[in-house]
Amino acid sequence: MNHHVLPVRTYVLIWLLLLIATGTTLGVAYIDLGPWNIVVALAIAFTKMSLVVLFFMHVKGQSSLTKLFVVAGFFFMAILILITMTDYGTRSWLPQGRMW
Amino acid sequence: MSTETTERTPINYLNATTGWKSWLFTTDHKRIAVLYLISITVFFILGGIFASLMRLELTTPQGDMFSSDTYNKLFTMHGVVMIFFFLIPSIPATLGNFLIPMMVGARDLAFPKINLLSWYIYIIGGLFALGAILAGGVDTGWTFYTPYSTTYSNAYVMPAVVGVFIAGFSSILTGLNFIVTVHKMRAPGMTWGRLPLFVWGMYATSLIQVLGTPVIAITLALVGLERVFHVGIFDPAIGGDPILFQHMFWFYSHPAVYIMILPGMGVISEVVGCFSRKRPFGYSFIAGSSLGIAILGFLVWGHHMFVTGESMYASMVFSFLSFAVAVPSAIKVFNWTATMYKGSVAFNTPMLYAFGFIGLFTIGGLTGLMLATLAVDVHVTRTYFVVAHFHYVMVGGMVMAYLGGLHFWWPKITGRMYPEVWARIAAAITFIGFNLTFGPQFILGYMGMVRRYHAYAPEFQPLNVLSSAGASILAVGYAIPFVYFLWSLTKGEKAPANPWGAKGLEWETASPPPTFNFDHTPVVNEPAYAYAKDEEVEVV
Amino acid sequence: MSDQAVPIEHHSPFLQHHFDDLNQQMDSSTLGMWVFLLTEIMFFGGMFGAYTIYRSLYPEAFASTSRHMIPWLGGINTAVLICSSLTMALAVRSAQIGKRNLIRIFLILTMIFGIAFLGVKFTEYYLHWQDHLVPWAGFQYPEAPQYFRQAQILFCFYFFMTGFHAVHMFVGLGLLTWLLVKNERINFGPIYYNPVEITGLYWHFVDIVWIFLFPLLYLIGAHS
Amino acid sequence: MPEYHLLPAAASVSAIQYDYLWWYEVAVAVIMTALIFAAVFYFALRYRRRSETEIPKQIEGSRLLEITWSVVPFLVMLTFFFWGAALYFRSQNPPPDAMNVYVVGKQWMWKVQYPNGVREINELHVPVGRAVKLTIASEDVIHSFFVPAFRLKRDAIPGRYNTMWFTATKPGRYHFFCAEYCGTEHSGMIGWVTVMEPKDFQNWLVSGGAEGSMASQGQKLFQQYGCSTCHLFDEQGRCPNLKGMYGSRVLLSDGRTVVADEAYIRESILDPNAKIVAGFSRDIMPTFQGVLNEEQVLELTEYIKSLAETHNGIFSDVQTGPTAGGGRGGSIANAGQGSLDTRGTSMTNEPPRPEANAQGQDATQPPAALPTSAAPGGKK
Repeated sequence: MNHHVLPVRTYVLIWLLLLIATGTTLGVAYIDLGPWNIVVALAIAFTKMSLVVLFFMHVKGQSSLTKLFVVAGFFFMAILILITMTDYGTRSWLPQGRMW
Repeated sequence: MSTETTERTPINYLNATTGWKSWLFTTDHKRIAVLYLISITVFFILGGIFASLMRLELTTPQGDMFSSDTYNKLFTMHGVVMIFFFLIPSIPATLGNFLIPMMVGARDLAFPKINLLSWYIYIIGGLFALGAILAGGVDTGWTFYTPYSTTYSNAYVMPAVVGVFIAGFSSILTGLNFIVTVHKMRAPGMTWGRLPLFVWGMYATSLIQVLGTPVIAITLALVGLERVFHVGIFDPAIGGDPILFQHMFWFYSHPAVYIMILPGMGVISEVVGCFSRKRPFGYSFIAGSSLGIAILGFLVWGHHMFVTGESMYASMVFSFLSFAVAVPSAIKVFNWTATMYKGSVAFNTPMLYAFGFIGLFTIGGLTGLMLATLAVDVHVTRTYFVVAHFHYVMVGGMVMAYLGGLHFWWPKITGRMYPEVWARIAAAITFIGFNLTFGPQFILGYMGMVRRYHAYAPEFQPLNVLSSAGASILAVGYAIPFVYFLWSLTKGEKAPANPWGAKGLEWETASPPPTFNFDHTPVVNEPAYAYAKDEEVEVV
Repeated sequence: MSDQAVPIEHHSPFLQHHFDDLNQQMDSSTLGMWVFLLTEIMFFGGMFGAYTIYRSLYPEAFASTSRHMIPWLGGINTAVLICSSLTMALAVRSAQIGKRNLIRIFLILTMIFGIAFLGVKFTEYYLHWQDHLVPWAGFQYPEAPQYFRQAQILFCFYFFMTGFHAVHMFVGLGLLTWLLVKNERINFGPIYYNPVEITGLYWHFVDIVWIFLFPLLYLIGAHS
Repeated sequence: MPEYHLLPAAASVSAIQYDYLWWYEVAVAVIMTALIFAAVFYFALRYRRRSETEIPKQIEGSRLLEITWSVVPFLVMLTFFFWGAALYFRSQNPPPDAMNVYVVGKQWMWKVQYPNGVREINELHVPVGRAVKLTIASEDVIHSFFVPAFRLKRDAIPGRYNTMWFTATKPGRYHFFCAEYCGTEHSGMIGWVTVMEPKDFQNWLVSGGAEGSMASQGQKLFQQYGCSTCHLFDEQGRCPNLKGMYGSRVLLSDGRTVVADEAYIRESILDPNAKIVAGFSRDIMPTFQGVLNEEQVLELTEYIKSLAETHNGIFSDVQTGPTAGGGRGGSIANAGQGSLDTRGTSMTNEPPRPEANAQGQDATQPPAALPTSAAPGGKK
């Protein structure tokens, strides 16, 4: 059980970091980085999410069970997206002769 | 219920309070289980009527009994009702609701009000589905494939989609409740290694419900929005991909097959152990394989799409993974069989259903391997071979287990025994009728008879007649228990707390149990299925 | 976990009958909310997955829609939601230390931020409607006619995803109202604050969804 | 009345190959089922309860056994996998000299068209001993072309092409079905494959009453829609020269290379900006989405293919490149034949051939109403 109360300072610090990250997302979007635009945008989004999950949602300091469920959510979402992508990603591959 | 004997009957969950309000506003998991039992029986009968009408039509090759439109609505509503309103809630919502708190030694589920809410959600979803049926029916097939469902169908697709969408949340909330209960509500000493195998099966089921159902919810929501707005993300007219719908649909609907079968496997593990008077062979492997099925089951959905034009490389991956998911299922079958080895096997009705389950599930599973084989699937998919395959798993497996479990725990639920002789007869009739109904359909499928056909080529008639004849026997097999279960409510012999000599916390409390299950919080200090003392356990 | 027998606490008015103690009750409700959020991840995950696939199929059509988005409005809305997350977190903290007045203030602040977010959101919807960018209401795309069809897919995603997000915001506002009322009747404090805690979890989750929606919908082709 | 066989005829090379695999799997399944049934019966009878109080000796389990009965079945299943995958791979990979036939599904009929322009409805004629490649498309919902005697089926998906190929081995008439539920008359969407001796087939094809080959129909469309003003053949026009393009590798403006197969041609007609050839600019060609129906696109495709040919003749569509389009549908990026827009467009001007009407679906659809507004901007 955690009745651990985080100091207000921590919350405000996280809040500031989140605001800075939002500004960064917006700023970077206007710089042409080619395919890296989306990578950077998502990396920042993941960072922001981690901050919210760990501090605002108190997962830092929670039991490993809670952490397991958080990770499981993203794991199965990744399965949904990535395995579907294997279909779309390989539809245009040409068969090259005989396989066996 | 048995109120006339209140003086002599101790207070239990059935007679503790009376009046319809005490049922409709109850938060007692056992009463909610009974509410579910009644409502899913209604849907089972409804779905059964649709099936009978279809089998009647199929006795002749010409479509002479119903118009093709009516026939299409019949098979759609049979599928929708049976899958979303009978099979998905069947064991979880009735036996699971009733037993899980007792098996883990808790007074109730973690969220009793949410449990009641989930029943109401289920009923609201069911009413939408009934509304769709009464308004004139749906003709999309239970799979709601786009663009037929979004653009072309003139039937009442919206109420059906809304009904399934709503019922999904009932399934989610039930799963959520079970997961939290198993994690947080176990009695002192009830470690994970001591949980009954039914609880393991239900826990794995709940994981699938929680992870998969939201995806079908959003998918059907997108279909509904596309139907309302006439434009949406699956619409080929603007570059949308109907195959993406199938990906998202089967991401839930393949694991949903395991929602249907895993609880059945849990029941069989209990029944086989009890009537062999032995700890199930390879407890940890049966438990682990439930989790294995739950996780691997999420990786194989593409095997429904081998002929759609899915990338052949993706198809190969899905085919391979489908074989992988067969391994944990095979482990279970072997372990149940091995449990009987050197056991003390009694032939009570639940055990007869368990025999039926093992045999029919084996056949259903092995034909599933044929469907997972790429080249063979190309020929037999979308034919009666598939119909036969999943009825062997769903009806031969799941419904057999459901009936077996209902017989097994009927004394606990109602405090009355069912008539053993009639029950054995019914089990035998069900087994024979089932095989006659669906066995011929394997051959029909390989011959090339396509499913969802209202009229068919005349060379398929003899086997169809056989199948319809089997269906009428099967209907008798289902009607007999319905009658004697009702009869037993008042006329059945009073049940003792543990009529089978079974192990498990639910057998240590009275039949029927008191409202809070146990008079004292139980403390567990022996392993699961301790039919003999620890030192007598042989490790091979 | 209940590894040893725990005597039933009859003294706490917050304890529901079927739990052994408040710890178990709190653990259960928190875990329950996390499992619920798991389903929410998969719910939005379905849409994010479909979005990913179409974006990989039609990158240019998707990028061409950027000129119709208003990134600074989206950015402001992101900031508004982050502020609401801060006040929500502080409301939970106030509940942990049992300060009724602070709880009230922070809950009201959270609701104000939430309503502001929805106000901005619906203003944007109105602007898009004026620009004929609603696929089912006379969609027009004269600047890039070659993307007329596929751009509609993006706008479908835009309205469906932000729409479902807005529905979640409304549910969150309802929960906050309920808490506000409860706060007047019940003393939240170190012993019992889980309603505030789990509502907070929900609110933060809705915030996280927006954190992803913002770059994915507003900034696809901003650089070009 | 038909004879009653428990097995469908096997009338193609692949059908025979599939049957071997099928019987292997049936044998394994029967053996496994028999073993389980025997074990259950034997244990149940041998260890039946003899007294109500007996408590058998408890057995915990056996790791060795568990591993054995996990690994051994999995190895058997691997043989299923590899055998099935090898056959499947081959079925996705048509030989380069396969004869092309186009199949379009619509509610509720199958329209078949040969490169020389012969058309039929719910009938398909093919010669014995020659690889035939079907290109399958749909005008409305998802259908599925299923020939039990060939052990093959493939979906017709709106917005893309799928292909399927076979070599028929036995002359005769075999049923084909629609295997994906497609609406009210789904069960009526059936027809016959007639497998003929090559000589008979040639005669049939020539006497087919074609109004000009698909390629010549396509050529007319090419003129009619003004394609020829930009796609010049002898000099460089504003658009790429299409002569010899089919089957070749094309360098795109974004640096990628694609093979110019049917799917690519289709995509370029319906969605011209999707893949721009290097050296050309975008937004010159208008989209023909909603302007051309599925069959007209096929005719144009056939015409463009004919420009790459080295010799003339009915079956001259020899592919010069790698096996183009083999086994995959067009990428979804070319999705787009508007199911909404083209509903009702059909071969209404084509009277069904007498023998083609056997299965009853006559072509009484409303006349084609081609929306022209869906091609905004651009010039032809």
